[in-house]
Amino acid sequence: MTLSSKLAIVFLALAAAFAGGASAQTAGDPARGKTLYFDHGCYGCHGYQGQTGARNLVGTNSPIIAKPEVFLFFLRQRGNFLPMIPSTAMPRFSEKALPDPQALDIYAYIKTFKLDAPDVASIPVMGQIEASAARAYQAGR
Amino acid sequence: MSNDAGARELGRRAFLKGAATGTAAMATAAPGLAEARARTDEAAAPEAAVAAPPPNASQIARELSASPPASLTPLVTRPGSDLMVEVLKQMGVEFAAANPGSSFEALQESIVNYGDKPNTMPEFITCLHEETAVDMASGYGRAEGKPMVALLHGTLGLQHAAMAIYQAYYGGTPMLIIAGRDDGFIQAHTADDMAAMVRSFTKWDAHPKTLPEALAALQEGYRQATTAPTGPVVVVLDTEVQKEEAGDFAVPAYRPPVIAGLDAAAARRLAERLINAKNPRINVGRLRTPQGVRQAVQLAELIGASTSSQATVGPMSFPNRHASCGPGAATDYDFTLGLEIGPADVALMGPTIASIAATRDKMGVAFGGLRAKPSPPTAPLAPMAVKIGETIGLDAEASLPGLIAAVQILLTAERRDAIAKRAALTAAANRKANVEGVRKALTVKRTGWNSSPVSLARIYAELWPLIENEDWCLASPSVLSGSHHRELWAHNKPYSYLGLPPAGGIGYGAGACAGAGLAARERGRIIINIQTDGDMNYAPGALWTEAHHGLPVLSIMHNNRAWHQELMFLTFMAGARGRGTDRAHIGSTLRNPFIDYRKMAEAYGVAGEGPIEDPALLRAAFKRGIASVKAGRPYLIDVITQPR
Amino acid sequence: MSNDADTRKLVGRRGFLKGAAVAPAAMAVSAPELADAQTRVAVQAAAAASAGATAVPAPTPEQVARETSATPPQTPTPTVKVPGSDLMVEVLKRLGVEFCTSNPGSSFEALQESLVNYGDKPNTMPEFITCLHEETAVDMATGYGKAEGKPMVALLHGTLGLQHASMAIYQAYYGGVPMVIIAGRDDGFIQAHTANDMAAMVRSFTKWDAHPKTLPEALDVLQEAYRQAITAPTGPVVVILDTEIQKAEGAGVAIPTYRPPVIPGIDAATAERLAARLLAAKNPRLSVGKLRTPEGVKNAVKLAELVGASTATQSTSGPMSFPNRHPACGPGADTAYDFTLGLESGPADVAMMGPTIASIAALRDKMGVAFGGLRASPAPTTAPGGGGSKIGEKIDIDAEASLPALIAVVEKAMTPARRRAIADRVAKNAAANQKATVEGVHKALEAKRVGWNNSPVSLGRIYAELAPLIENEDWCLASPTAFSGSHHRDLWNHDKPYSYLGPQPAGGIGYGAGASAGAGLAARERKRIVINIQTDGDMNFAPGVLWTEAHHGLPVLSIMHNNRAWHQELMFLEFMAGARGRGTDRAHIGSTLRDPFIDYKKMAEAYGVAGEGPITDPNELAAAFKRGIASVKAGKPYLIDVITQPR
Amino acid sequence: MKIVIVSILALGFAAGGAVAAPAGGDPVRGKQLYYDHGCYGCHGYGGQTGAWNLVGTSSPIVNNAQAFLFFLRQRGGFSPMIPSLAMPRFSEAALPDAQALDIQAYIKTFKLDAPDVDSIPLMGQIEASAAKSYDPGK
Repeated sequence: MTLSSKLAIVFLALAAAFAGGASAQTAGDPARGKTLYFDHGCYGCHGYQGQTGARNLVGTNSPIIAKPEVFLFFLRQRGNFLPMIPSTAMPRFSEKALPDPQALDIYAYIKTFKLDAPDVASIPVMGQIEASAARAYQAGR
Repeated sequence: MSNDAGARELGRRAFLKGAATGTAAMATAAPGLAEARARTDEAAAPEAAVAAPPPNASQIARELSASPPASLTPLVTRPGSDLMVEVLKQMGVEFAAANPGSSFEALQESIVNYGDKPNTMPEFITCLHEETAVDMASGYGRAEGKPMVALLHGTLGLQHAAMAIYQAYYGGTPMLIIAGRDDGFIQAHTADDMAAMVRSFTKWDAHPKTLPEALAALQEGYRQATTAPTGPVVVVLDTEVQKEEAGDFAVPAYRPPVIAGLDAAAARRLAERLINAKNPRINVGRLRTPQGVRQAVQLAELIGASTSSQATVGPMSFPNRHASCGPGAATDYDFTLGLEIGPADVALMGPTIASIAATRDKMGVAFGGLRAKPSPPTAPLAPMAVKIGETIGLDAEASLPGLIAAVQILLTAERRDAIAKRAALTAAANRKANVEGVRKALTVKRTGWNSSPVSLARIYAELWPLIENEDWCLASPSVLSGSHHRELWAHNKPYSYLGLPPAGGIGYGAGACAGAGLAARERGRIIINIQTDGDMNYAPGALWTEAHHGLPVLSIMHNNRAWHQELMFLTFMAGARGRGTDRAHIGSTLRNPFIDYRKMAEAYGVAGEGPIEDPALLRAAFKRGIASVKAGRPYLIDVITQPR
Repeated sequence: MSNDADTRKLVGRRGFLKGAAVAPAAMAVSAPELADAQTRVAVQAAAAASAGATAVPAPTPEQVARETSATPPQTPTPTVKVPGSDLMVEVLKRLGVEFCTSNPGSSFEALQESLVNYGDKPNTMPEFITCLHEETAVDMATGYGKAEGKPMVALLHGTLGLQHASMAIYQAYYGGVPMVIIAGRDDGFIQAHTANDMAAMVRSFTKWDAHPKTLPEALDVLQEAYRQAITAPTGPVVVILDTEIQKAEGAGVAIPTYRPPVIPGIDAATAERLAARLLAAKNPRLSVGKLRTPEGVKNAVKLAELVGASTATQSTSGPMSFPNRHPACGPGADTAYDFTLGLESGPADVAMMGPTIASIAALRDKMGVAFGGLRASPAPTTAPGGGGSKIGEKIDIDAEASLPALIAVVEKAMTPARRRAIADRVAKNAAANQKATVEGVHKALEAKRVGWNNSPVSLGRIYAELAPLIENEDWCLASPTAFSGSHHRDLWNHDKPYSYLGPQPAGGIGYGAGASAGAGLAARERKRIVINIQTDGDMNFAPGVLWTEAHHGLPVLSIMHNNRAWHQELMFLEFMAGARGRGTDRAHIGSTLRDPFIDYKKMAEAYGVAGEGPITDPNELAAAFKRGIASVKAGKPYLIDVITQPR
Repeated sequence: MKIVIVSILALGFAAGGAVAAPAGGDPVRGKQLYYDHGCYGCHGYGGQTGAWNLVGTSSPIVNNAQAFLFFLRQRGGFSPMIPSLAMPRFSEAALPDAQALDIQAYIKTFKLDAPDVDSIPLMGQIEASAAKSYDPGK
């Protein structure tokens, strides 16, 4: 089965999920989700509050975070590749390793994240850094 | 590799995204400088920071489809590393100690997740330094007489553990070292022939190319490690072999090695000389396994011989307070049998590391003690010339069953009661000698009894009544703390005292005690570790491993606040040159500031107390310590001691 | 040597001193009293004195006589007038070796005694630095070598010392860091600590090694070793010094005068050619990589200013490169460069690239280990650090050594017209570069504000909070930063050759703590402070370096990037477990430092280093960093434990 | 040559210490010097442990000032090739007479405080255990 045909199937499944307004899964419990978020190492790459690390989970309207069905679909993905060299890409979370109810608990916990980053202008230390960047270069110092 | 390869530095954001697509698109547009940084690095990727606006539709599609990299490998249902764990399980490997590294990520994942009871037999033991992992395998190997696994990460792992491997080789300690190799990842961590770096101080090594070869190599490695001359072996496992699909390949059955002993005729001749002797004696050196020790005891009891033992200087020797152990009623022995030791009329001496040193040392390092040129007589640790009549170059332990059988055949009724009578006399004489020996030792060891800093003899003496009825193992080298256990304690188990660091290397003690702690945890034993401060300071992370895995190790610091041997040598040197004896402490002492070992232990999560300067406080502290380790919690007591 | 050689040991407690005095005289072993000797140096030669321990009664008259006469051993070696090791220290003093890091061992007791007692100001230049692990001793020499561009000495004890430090030596080799390693050899003492050819164990990852047989030869070898270390390709060298030579009579042995090496630069013709192209170019550019010494960096700046070239630098990813906020540094007004000259770096039309370690690897690797990156078969393209950059004409010559000639030719060819054109271009470039810098910082801050108030603390916040506090200090960021996000690259001004000392040269964890302490040695003498963003995994290999910092008063501020794991492994293992569809919640086994968490403040205090934390609230960072900087400026190392986001 | 020195020394004693006895040292300063010069290293902090007893001995080296000084300055004649733990030489340069006598004064304050074996209950237990017969199980 060639690469492109695989992609086609993926798109079809994705479209169906979006269009069909798949049945709303039962809501997860954020409290349990918090421990699972730690146990399965999600914090490892996404930070404890979903703001640091590789990929933001907060302040984004990506459907993976927007819809639980897409979130579940996304977790079960990537079963079919294992690059020979070590990788820190998004791992696959199989049903066995992370059953749906638990995945939805994690999903509920992720939904509690809020982007609380103040803007640059309101952070004094950032102002100092910018000022120093703007200063003329003195060789000796 | 251009000079600035090391200078590439990867931006934060990009490191994960880059990795996912790294393999597919390696072309770096702008000269993105990736810092080759970690033991397990990332693929280079453009370093532009990603703004935080919401991803558009195409990004989602790309994310979802996550275009797989060019080298697509189908889902592995039965990975090679699972079979490797199965092979280790069948050989009874209890532990795999390691400092984690990406070159054996597949094997680590299998150890942790494979099987109905994952992460048991072998259990993954987390160490903070590879040197500690190999020293733990040494401690375990000397206590149990069989190998466990130490996992090392590529070239760096082998280098980081080099001294510990050298000491396992010099001490002939059975150990299975697995070095992971990932030839496609960080180039500094791989090499064509990694094992070459340690070939001159390991017994055997292999670099299998396929999974079947790898499974066979693990089994052959175990055999080589446990066959005389026992020692550390290295198996290099490529990540491809660990990750490949095993399909329905069956794990081969393990065939244990056959070690040659005396043939029937020789056994009979020897049995006759033993039986006919009026006052036979058996000198017992270091055998290979506890089984060997049991058979040596059986032989001595059968023949009613008096015996000498090495139990007070190392493992796997004759129980030194056994009724037959001691000078015996009369010291004019008419026939002496040596088991791996002289002096003896007939000595069974198996091959030693020295016999294979030349074949292994392709680099021509020619280590002292293993090289052709004999070591000068003045050198400590040099073999002492000892009178041996006839040496039979066969493994003593392997010869014992045959010898025992031959003796039993020759035992007639009247020989049995003559032997019984002799045995009773020997037992009484030995007990008297024991009691006198202890009495004489105590009169000497009482000097400095109440002095502060605490005298070392006081430590060993206070410990004995508290551990006498425990199943204890003194795993720490004791010569720097006066070896007072040798006269005061009864060394009746194969693991009572695990001996000195085999090549005199400081830093071995902490790891060896933790390793003996692994064996102890499974068998309800406790470990006594009289820990010198210099030794502890090389890789103190062993304390965290003890806390993390609940190892029953009681560490009592012999805290003389110096590498004291060096201080004494330097004071002498300065004296010989007539200058600055009051500056000899520079570079040889741990002063200003003094190190607080209780605080260090607590930092690693190990309960501790001290520093204790008043000897009267020792007993209560030792009681608390023993109670703690019996409950599976390691404990450290800092004692400020007399230097020697 | 029989299998139970290790059970033949030294003599019990009482005998060990008394026996030692007469040992060489009487080796006859009466009762084979076997005691276990174990230390690195093991106790004196064994003369099993009388089996029984001596009682405590007062010594008899003849004991006194024997004691006082102390019959000397058969071969009395008369004390030397001038110990050979004194001359060795004098050679090192004249080479300007500032420090000698070591974990003490008996095979160099004579050299250590001379270091400590010889000369009018003993134990200075070089000063003996006490380390708790040989690995730390060599890592410190690496940190110092990277910061100063010149070697110091690491002293190792025989076979054990070389083995204990072999990963650190390998990293110094891979990183091309100049360093002189001295290994003591005592062939008559503990046999396990000596060997015929000790250096063979590390030959495949050192640049040069020698085993002199006489004292005069040893003095020459020490000087040749220094020359080999600082000549391109720079790297670690090993000198084996026998104890007989250290203790030999040195009276009458002259100390050879040191002749520094002549490192060839470009010839006059090439200098003319390159100068012409630089001056002819309308928009010249310099691509500056890692030079050898601060002198080289000064000349690179001089050349850039002379020809009005915009420059690319690597100072944010390693030492000895172009100051990254110098007006010449940046994209420049116009990015269509018509001529790019590379100094030890591409991309460039013409690049002067000195020899690298790879050029001597095959010659040194007699064992055939063939390390990746240094072997014939090229690194696979997927391998990190594998990609090289585009170079037109490569001139195999040391760039730093070529700069003086090039500058001279350019200055000679300068005309008033050219000067004016260049001045105009310099002004435009300066403005453009300044704008680019300011924009770059703003964009970076925009990204790094995400997670600003997070607890555990975001790494961007740590680097940002440090920026204004160290801006007016003479700082050196000595620790590798890839694991903590390398936020200094966008936010900090790397204007010194030692601003950032770069990654672990061979990606070996455990290097960071030692390298920072080594940079602390250089800093202590030059009123500098060292910033060490210390990852927890790296610290846990040889944490004894904290004691060395306290003992020698090194100005190192260690800020723990405490994500409580070897985090790279945790991520890799999670992916592996995910790929195999099982136990992603067990990937933490063996890859994290949990249960129990390690308390780094308490660990620091155990070694005598003041510390605070663990800090989980980012708003406490600034005050803590101020306390830390004040402490290190007063010569007292300081550690702040911060619980951080993992990446 | 060695024998001659010994005899002179013996005469010195026999002649009833005619040689002027240098002034007594100060034990307080002596304690610090005992630590700085590493004497504790081999003789223990109280002179009771380690290699050679300094307490409860009538040896003139410990008790007689000239013998002590003479003994310290001894052994200039040899430095064996392999590391040695024998008594180091303390030259005048390294340890002037006054300081040496301070050390001697401090050594004289040492007392043999070791209780005898029978008065230490613990030692009784150890002896009892040694007398116990061998029990393979334990």
